[in-house]
Amino acid sequence: MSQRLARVVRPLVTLAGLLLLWQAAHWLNGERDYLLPGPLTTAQTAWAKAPLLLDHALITGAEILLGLLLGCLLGVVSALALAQVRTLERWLLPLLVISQAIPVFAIAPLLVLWLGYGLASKVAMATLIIYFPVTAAFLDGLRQTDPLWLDQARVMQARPWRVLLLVRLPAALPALASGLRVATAVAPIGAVVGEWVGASGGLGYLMLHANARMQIDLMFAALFTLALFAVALYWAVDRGLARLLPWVPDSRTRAAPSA
Amino acid sequence: MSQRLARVVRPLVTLAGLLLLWQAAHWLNGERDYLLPGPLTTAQTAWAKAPLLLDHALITGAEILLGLLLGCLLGVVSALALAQVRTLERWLLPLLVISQAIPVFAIAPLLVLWLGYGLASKVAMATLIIYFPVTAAFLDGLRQTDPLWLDQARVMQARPWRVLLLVRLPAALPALASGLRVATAVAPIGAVVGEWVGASGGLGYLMLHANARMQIDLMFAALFTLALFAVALYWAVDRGLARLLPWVPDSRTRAAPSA
Amino acid sequence: KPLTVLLDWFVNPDHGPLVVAQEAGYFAEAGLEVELIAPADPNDPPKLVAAEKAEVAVTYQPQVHMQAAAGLPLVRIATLVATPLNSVVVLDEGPIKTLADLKGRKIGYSVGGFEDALLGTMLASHGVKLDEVELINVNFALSPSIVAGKVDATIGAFRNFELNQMDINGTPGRAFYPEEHGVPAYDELVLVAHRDHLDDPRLPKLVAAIGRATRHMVNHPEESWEMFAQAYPDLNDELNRRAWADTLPRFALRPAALDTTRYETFGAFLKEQGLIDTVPPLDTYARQID
Amino acid sequence: MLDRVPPADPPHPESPGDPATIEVAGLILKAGGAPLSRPLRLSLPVGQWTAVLGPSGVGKSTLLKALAGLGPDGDLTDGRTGGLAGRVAYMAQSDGLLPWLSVADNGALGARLRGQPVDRVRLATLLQAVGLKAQAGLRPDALSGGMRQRAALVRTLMEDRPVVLMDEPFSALDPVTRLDLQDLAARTLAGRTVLMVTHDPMEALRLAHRILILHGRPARLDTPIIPPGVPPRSPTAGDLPARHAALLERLHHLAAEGGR
Amino acid sequence: MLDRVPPADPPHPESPGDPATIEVAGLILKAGGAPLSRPLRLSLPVGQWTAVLGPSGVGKSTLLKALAGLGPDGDLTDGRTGGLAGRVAYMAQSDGLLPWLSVADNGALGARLRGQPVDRVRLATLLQAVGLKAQAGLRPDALSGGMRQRAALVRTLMEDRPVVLMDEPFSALDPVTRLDLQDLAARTLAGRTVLMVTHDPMEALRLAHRILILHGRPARLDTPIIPPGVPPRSPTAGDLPARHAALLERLHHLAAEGGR
Ligand SMILES: Nc1ncnc2c1ncn2[C@@H]1O[C@H](COP(=O)(O)OP(=O)(O)OP(=O)(O)O)[C@@H](O)[C@H]1O
Ligand SMILES: Nc1ncnc2c1ncn2[C@@H]1O[C@H](COP(=O)(O)OP(=O)(O)OP(=O)(O)O)[C@@H](O)[C@H]1O
Ligand SMILES: [Mg+2]
Ligand SMILES: [Mg+2]
Repeated sequence: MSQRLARVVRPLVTLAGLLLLWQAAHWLNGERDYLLPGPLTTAQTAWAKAPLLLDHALITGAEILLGLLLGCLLGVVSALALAQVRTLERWLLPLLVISQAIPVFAIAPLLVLWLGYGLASKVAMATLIIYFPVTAAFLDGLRQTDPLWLDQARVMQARPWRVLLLVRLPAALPALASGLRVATAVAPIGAVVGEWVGASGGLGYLMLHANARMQIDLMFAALFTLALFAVALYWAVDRGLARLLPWVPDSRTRAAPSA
Repeated sequence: MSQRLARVVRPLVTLAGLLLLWQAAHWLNGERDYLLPGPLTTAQTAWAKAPLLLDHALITGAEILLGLLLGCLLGVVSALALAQVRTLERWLLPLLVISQAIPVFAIAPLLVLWLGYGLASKVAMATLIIYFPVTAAFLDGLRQTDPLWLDQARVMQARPWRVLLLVRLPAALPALASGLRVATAVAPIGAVVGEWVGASGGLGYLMLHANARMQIDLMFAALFTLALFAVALYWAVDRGLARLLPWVPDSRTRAAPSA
Repeated sequence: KPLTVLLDWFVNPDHGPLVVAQEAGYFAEAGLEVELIAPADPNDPPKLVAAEKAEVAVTYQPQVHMQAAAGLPLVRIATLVATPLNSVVVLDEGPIKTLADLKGRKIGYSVGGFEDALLGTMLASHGVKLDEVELINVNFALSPSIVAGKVDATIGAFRNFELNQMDINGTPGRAFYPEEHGVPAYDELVLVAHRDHLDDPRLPKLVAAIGRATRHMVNHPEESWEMFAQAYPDLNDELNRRAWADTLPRFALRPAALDTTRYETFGAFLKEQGLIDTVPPLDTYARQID
Repeated sequence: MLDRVPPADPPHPESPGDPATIEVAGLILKAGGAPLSRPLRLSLPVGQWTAVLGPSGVGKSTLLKALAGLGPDGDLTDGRTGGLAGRVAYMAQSDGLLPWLSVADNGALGARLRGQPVDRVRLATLLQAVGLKAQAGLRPDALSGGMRQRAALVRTLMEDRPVVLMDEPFSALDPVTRLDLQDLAARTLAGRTVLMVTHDPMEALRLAHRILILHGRPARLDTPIIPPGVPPRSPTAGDLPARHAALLERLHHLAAEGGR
Repeated sequence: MLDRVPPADPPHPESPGDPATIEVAGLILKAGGAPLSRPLRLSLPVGQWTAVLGPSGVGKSTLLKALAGLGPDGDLTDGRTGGLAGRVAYMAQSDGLLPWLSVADNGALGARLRGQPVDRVRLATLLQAVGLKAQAGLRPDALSGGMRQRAALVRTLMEDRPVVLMDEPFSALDPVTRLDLQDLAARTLAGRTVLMVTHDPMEALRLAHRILILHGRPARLDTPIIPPGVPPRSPTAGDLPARHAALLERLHHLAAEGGR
């Protein structure tokens, strides 16, 4: 099988496997559509409601991408600041940890009060969820710079910020990439949770509504759309990251000996 | 200030700073207790309801620890399996990504159906949330083993599983530690979300309940308890991890030159 | 094996008869061992009863129709609260004096499934169209959003609860009742059981015990409140006390009794509103078991 | 990094069909996709030391990796002695110590990776011999550069394989230690087939039965130099200084001729 | 890794108060908390090369790090020439190249870290001189061991500092390249104060004005050896071979006496 063909076929096979698994779960649940509709029912619903799903998917997609952008930006900046000013870390890290432990519903009223019911509050929620994995992973990476490199920079009379940008940051990029992967995977749920806070559109909103109206097939159609989006996004980010860090050894791209 | 004294004083100062921030947010919100009760009100409530909070905290604590244990175990095992069998990764990783995008309410009935109302369904939810950061970070680490080490092992006719356990695994421990830190930070919200799945106890249950009944001060007292737990847990795990990996350079423990 | 009753939501005064029947030992006297379980999502209990994971679920009459239309094998067997509790709430001192004033305003709601239908009908009775107001899903922050002035009105607030809450907060609200503005009356809280297990002999006993508890509550409001407050000490506060009193007159005195006309009318209403496609025969989803 | 070309070469003049010779023919070393060398023919007489000299970057390490089975074509065979897989010990140019293992555990790595019992006595003896007895429990980051190299040497000697490939194994050692360890290696590896990359002509002259020079671009092998006598030779005895000078001369000549 | 003891030492016999000498006194090298050496007194005549020889693990690299200001006490001062901070270039024993930068960018690192303009002409000249012109755009992982060392040398020479500390800078090079680069370093660093750790006595004799031997446990410095003539000396000319033999003899003697 040629490389190119494999690249097209593989995701399709994965998809087929996923659908089979789903169908199996459906059977195991006694084909009770109100608990877990089968893939066929869901596909029919998805097809019938495609325009509706697309509309809402666009909203959620925008939230996800904005949240990802903001969360990653904030995460990168925070990690840089925390890494550079050691005292900052001591005071701020607990705050970041706490921020992860706060359930949506507790701050939903506050979020809405401060940011209104528009895109902002959802993006804020997604950002909050995405933020931590990025910050934590990147900060870990920034801490683990090879001491020899730091020593060399010291002897070279390097400016602290330049050491950060030219040595510690690139050295931490593999760790950041790892954080970004996790962030990408949780971004969709971030946006959906944001839509709980109060929304008038989006896949999360659609799911909530469908659930309340017992339109479980529609809910799963929305969920499937979200899952597709999540996987596509993850795949794109994973690919992009691997390409951006050519000097990092990666067992996936390493040529195995043929013999 | 002696090292030991600093160690006691520092968290206290952090706490004080946090409380100040909280009070400031309270003022900024016009002291509207139904949005954000002040720390004082919350403290009074917490004091008055201390036994209640403790009861629920114990339940949630158990869920967090169990979820953390299970999630980390599963994550470590999955990452090892995915790293070892390259094909597995192609098929299973999309599933893991999808699992992260599923909101609780969509699968809550299924979870209850399969696992009942007891601890199991909550721990399952927490596990699901904790699982991914651990797997993703560890897998990233396992992929990035120094090629020289792998080459040496190959020449030594090493058994594949022993290479994994003796070379790739220890080499990936810093990455795993990073994933564990993120997992520790999200574990509390995992348990709280788990309590969404029909609970009769736990801080998440208490918060939801209090929120639904507009006992916002009680909700924030519970939230504060959860936050304390989260920070303590994170601190303990962070400390433990740093101690377990003495060969990893860490800028925090590196002696800075005095001059 | 205990009989599992899934509540619609966390324990609150709306569940009074169930709690009192449990605490006063009426269930036990009827030879029943009853377990009350509270979910976080009101949509789950019916599904779980349909999946035979529990015997009885507390749900809402409008939901019963939608469940039936979605093919869930559920049958309403008793009524707990016999009037609507849902209402449109505005600030008492706010600019909204009649529903007509809502034109062009923001209305917050918490997803329940049929708020738009309810509101559309209520507004229509005052000559306002649904697309002339802005509907915002405020989910977790129904009361805060109106108290903080983020929305001008909310729908989904319970008249026995959120009104008291706002009053205690010092920002009293005013309610417009759906059944007074064009919406057919319905039962807020009902009990459903699985269609295939209606012959379970415990079900009539359960309903009878609930009826006994309701009568006891009406006769002894103070004592029954004490019972509730003792069973759930964390609910022993001003708000729940007032909610208890306000809910008392709304409990169905004959829980088993089925008002077929009410169900048929409401089913037709939901179909007309486009919330369900079909109205199945009534006795497939609502029965009187005695 | 290497390619096999159909064996169109003439039979090797020096060991025609000698079963006691490991022969690899038509090796093309490759780096980053591009060929580094002409097709190489290499004969390693069994039980003897062969030293490889050559300018920096010419492809010596690449050659060693290829023989270790780490090239893009994997395992090499010469059709007579069978594949080299499982018969080779390899010491890379950088030490490759695992930073989380103690010096002793790094030494025992091979056995542990194969799931075999560790020969603790041999390990202790070797550690003692290279002067790392006191450091056996330290992690590599507490070692000096030369100590790390010695630890890597111990790990290689622990492997106990018929063919040993070593890439500049003594380059970070002071002359005294270096002589000691050369002797140790010569003793320990007596009877093995050894291929050693080195930059020190004197070292090559001391230890090797045959000296190969890899040079030029694309790289090719010069006619092998076979010093008289049996290694390890004394660095001061006999005509070694003269041979050293001649070898240096040859290296200079090749560098001047080949250009870098 | 080092400690300063109150300067109770007698004034140094060889350069009494000479302002053209960088002097550090009472240095106690430390490793892992334990002292590695007796209090050391070190004189580096300004503008001259000083070579440090000594057995593996004795503390040579630790000494260099201390002088570079990387010891636990940070910057060193001798009270006369002021602190060394900002006046030192340092080439560590391992190359320390940044894997994400090209060879050229690694060479330009110092200037970029200080936010200064990079002297592109000098960089190109140096890369050409060490034979890495063709590899200027490659990342370090595409280099051979010797090439990496040359890249690190370029980075160090780019620093243009009055004091240069180099830890075995030519250890991974073949003899021909080695001679070339020794000459290059000697030319480029003419007039600088250089301290170079090396394991090659011949290298020390070629390049250094003074040769120090660090030996023993705890380590101490032997009386400096001052070869006649001006470096760089030809390796074959004059009495260098004889001096080489004598120096080797001395190293053997110290090793036998001190024990490891
Ligand atoms: N990815 C790559 N792209 C281009 N050239 C490469 C790549 N990888 C290796 N090379 C080249 O291949 C050669 C590798 O040589 P090798 O490491 O075998 O040298 P060597 O003879 O061992 O040198 P040294 O004595 O310095 O260790 C070098 O010239 C190097 O530049
Ligand atoms: N953390 C530590 N614990 C114990 N000993 C240590 C530690 N770090 C370094 N050492 C010791 O300090 C010495 C370091 O020596 P250094 O690296 O200066 O040696 P060197 O003279 O440069 O040797 P080489 O020629 O091998 O490079 C070694 O003996 C080493 O074992
Ligand atoms: Mg090499
Ligand atoms: Mg050293």
